[in-house]
Amino acid sequence: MQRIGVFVCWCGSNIAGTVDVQAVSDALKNEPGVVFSTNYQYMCSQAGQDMIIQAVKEHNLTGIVVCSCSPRMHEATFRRTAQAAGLNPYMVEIANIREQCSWVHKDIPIGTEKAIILGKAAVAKVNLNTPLTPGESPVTKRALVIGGGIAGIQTALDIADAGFPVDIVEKKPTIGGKMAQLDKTFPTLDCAACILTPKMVDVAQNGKIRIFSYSEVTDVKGFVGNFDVTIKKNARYVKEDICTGCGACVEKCPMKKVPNEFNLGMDNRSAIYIPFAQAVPKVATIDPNACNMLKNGKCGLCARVCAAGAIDYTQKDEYIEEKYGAIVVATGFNPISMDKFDEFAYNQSKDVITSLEFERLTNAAGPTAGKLLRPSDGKHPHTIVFVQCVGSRCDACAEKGKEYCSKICCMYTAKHAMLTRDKYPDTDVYVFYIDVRTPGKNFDEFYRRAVEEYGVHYVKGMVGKVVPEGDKLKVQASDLLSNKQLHIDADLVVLAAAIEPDKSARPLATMLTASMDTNDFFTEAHPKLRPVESPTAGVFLSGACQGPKDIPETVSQAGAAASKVIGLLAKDKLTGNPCIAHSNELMCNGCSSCERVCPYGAITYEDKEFRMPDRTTLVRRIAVVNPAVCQGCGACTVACPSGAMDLHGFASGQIMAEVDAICK
Amino acid sequence: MQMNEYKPLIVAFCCNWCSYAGADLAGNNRLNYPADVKIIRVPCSCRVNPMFILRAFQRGADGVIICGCHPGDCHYTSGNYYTRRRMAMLFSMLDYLGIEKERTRVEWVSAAEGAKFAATMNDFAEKVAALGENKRLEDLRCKR
Amino acid sequence: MKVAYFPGCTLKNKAKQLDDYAKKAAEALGVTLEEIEEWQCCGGVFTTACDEVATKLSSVRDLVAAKNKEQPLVTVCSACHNVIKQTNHAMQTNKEFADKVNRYMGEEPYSGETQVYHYLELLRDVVGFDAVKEKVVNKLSGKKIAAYYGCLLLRPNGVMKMDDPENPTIMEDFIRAIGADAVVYANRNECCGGYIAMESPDLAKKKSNAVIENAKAAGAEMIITACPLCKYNLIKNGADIPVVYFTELLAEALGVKEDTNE
Amino acid sequence: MNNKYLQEDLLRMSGVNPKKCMRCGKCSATCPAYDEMEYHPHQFVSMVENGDIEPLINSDSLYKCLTCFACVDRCPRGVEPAKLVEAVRLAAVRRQGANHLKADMVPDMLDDETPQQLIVSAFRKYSK
Repeated sequence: MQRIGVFVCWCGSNIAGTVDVQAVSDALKNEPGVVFSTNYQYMCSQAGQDMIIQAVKEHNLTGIVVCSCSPRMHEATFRRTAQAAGLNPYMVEIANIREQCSWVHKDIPIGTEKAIILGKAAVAKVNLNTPLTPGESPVTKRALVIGGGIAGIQTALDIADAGFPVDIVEKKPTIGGKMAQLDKTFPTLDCAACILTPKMVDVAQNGKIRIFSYSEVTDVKGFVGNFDVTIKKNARYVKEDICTGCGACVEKCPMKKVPNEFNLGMDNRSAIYIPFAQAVPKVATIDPNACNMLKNGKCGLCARVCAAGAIDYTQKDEYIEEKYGAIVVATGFNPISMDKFDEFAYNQSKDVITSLEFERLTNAAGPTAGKLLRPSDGKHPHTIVFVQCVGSRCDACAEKGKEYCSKICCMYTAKHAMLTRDKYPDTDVYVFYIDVRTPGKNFDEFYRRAVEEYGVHYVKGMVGKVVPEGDKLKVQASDLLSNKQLHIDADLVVLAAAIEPDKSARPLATMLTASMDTNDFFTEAHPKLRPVESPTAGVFLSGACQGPKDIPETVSQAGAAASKVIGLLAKDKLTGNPCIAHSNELMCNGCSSCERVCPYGAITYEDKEFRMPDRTTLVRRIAVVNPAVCQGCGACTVACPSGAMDLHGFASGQIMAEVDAICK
Repeated sequence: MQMNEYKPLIVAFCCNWCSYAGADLAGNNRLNYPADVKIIRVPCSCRVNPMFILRAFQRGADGVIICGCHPGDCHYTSGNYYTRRRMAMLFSMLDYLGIEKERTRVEWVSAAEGAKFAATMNDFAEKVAALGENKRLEDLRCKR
Repeated sequence: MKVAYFPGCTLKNKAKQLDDYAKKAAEALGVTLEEIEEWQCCGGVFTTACDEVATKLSSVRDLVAAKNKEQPLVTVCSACHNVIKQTNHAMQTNKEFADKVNRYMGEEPYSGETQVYHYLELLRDVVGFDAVKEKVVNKLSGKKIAAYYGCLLLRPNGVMKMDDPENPTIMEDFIRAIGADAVVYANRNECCGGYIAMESPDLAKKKSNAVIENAKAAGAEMIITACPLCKYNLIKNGADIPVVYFTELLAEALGVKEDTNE
Repeated sequence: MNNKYLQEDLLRMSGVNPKKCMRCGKCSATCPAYDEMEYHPHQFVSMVENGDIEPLINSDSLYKCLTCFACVDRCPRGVEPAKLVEAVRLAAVRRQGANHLKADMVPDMLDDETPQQLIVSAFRKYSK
């Protein structure tokens, strides 16, 4: 029989205002097992906690019920108190008489009656509590970063800086991500390459960092501190360790008409290629869909010109298995397809482009060597129309686009407009906006400069239709403030396409059992207090995979994710959650029902010898729960037909006792 | 007029990660719902054994509601899908036990949906109150 | 194969060619268009207000007639097609409206069971453009033809679901199937002015001109349409290239155009 | 002021929820009849939302909408302004003696090629 102490908290007037606390402590005094009952103004205060410790000692208590605020608030506090009093911390139960009673009811008799019932349920549960000890598991001191854009790079550098080894997995042939494609960055207009490429070099030269480029994660098993990850290194048909990146093969490759992804298809590359001059690792890659040698065995020129002998047409995909203690997701974003917005004629004219394509057109390393020229005829455009919010902020019932604001478009459009006016003052630049959103340091000042100093025409309204005719783009738009419909003959139309998470994110989330929102952005453990952690322990979020972000935000989040990873890897052992499933081997009949429903694969089977009453032995198949893997959801307890499976902390008997107490 | 005096007894199973937090949020925002609703915390809605629900009815509960995370948002990835299937199964058989289906419900309430929690409880309490007292597993076929 | 056919008022009058060629060409492709008996005018335009019941009854009667024949209903005129498809959609999705309508209908209630095809959809989804291509005897090679969709064929997309409303291809595919070159231009889904021609001929002129100029700038030598009103507006407002019904070209390509006169 | 009832009536008839509008003006940007209108599609949405309906009912703009549904298809918020314009037009022509197009006006508007469809549609749009 337990000896239970009941402690009713007033929470100032938060509880005492609607609940007669004296009546509650008096009523609970008579419950089975209760040997002591009291109330106090602030149970969570030092004095309140001392009162509990005192009572435990005086009355030899074995269990504690605290009637107070939500267990989400102070369960951990009172468990520490119990521990300080020499009790097992899991002998504490909380009756939530604030959030779920005093705050939602106004009438004192009603509130008091409900508080008593909730208290009785907690007492009934504690009567069946057993001391629990959390398990411990070791931590593999190595981190995995998935995605090699600026988010992944920063996270990896910060983790490596703290002395832990890090691997970066990047599906493209080079790290760098979207930032490598940008020209200048707002609001300071530093050149993206000038601030990114030194970081890429740092990554390459850091002894703690390994880069798996042209690779992807294909399987994740395990749990926090102990992930087993399979990485597929796609065959690039070039020996990475031998290739010097001299580029002779690229020059000689006869197949030169492959659309260049890095320039978004606005120019061509060869079948063997290095994405850009500052690529890391700077090694060539053969595109198997374009290479004649790989397709039909006719060519082999690159192998002949390679002085280092790095070309290997027989290379196969390679699978690498590695253990990690923490995983950081940094899979980034992409602009959405413009197919459903062809009123802007993106598919009908080469001179209607997306903002990312505009970045390449103004980039010195881009297809036009930095000169702003129209893709159709290579002429300098004199009138440019920028359209904001293409595919962002759409209602779900419009059945196209995204519901969220893509966040970065207002600022990069201001940047594009400003840079255009700066370089080509003879150009007329129109920006059609719904709202200009500039909540960042020096952001609004930047936008105002575009308007006031650079003379960009900002028009409140939207473009309705773009009609390519001759060499012009006839833009029909509204100017809401002057209540006019505008007709502009433009030379170039730039669409600020909404951004969406990379397509690889969804299957990755499934592998990691990390949750996602309806837009396929990863969800954070808490939107305000745990913004860089996924609800899945050991999985962290960095950059735009969690939501649209600009570079400064991405870098700060990347650093935050790194610090969380370092905090985890610095530990030698992790304490688990003791509220996990366990199987009664005498009742288990080895039917596998529990194994099938377990989302974590925590249940395995083993053959165990049982001694029978007649002294024979019987080998039976029974379920065994891996305490380090089980997360304690309880799915198996319901699936178990024989009732062998139960959950510590939320045992069937305990929940039934609560039901009985409530329904009395 | 006795009907007015009658207060239903409602047991709500709430998952720790979404619905229990949603109930806390309803409290934080001081959103009223009937005191007849008593919440039992479970780690996941899939921890709710159909047996618990039958036990509640047997002991005189007038309504039982199970609240979990929205489909796809389960903290344990797939627990609420099990709940959905198990409860659909259980609810379809309740009539045979003499318990009206309307006395049970599964509802998805996220940690951010305090208002939804309160509204759900108000609505459910109203519906259960309209059904009157639970006949405690009385066989409906014997009624006439 | 036999299908129910709804010609519409104008096809029995000012647009007889559209009707005749449609039937002949379909016959050549192995589809018989069976005119539903005592069909009633569709009403010309669909009134989007949900409390407009009487104006939609005639369309429902036509749909019910096709249902009774157990055939899909085919229309040629864009306007009729738009009205009938939207009415059918309302019968499927708006229960309150359907109940009201069914009170006028008597007999068994109708809830949008009839499949409605535009003639072009019939060519694409039932006959198949490849089959059309095989049956072509007079290839219209080298002819640069611009398809004019107007608004009614494509919009509202949620109901019409015929093609991509902003960059449609069904008529271009049709043009290619009969051996000609399709001219793509952005204004092909912009309005010609429609019924505004009655009251504000100037506005209709402006809108029609924008279509014609855009098509010509893209190199069109001819414009095809499925709508008598579009054709009227384009011709009246100074189209200096031929504007013809698509069925006429189809009949010509299939070699069944002769002996179709008045 | 019985605008409240009129407003409710319009919203019910059209099925439009003007509160969804985010004031981007794409409806007016895409409207082919914009220049002929006194009140433009986006104004229909905001004025009906504000209960400022009488000016719309008395405006000639009602008879300029081509019902081409461009605003319906292109609205990023799914507001469907054309349906609202139609509802206001119906509210106007349903008033007694308010038919915008009368039969005796028609003969002057015709020529030899006028398709029936034109007359039928115009009557549907302008008269009750």
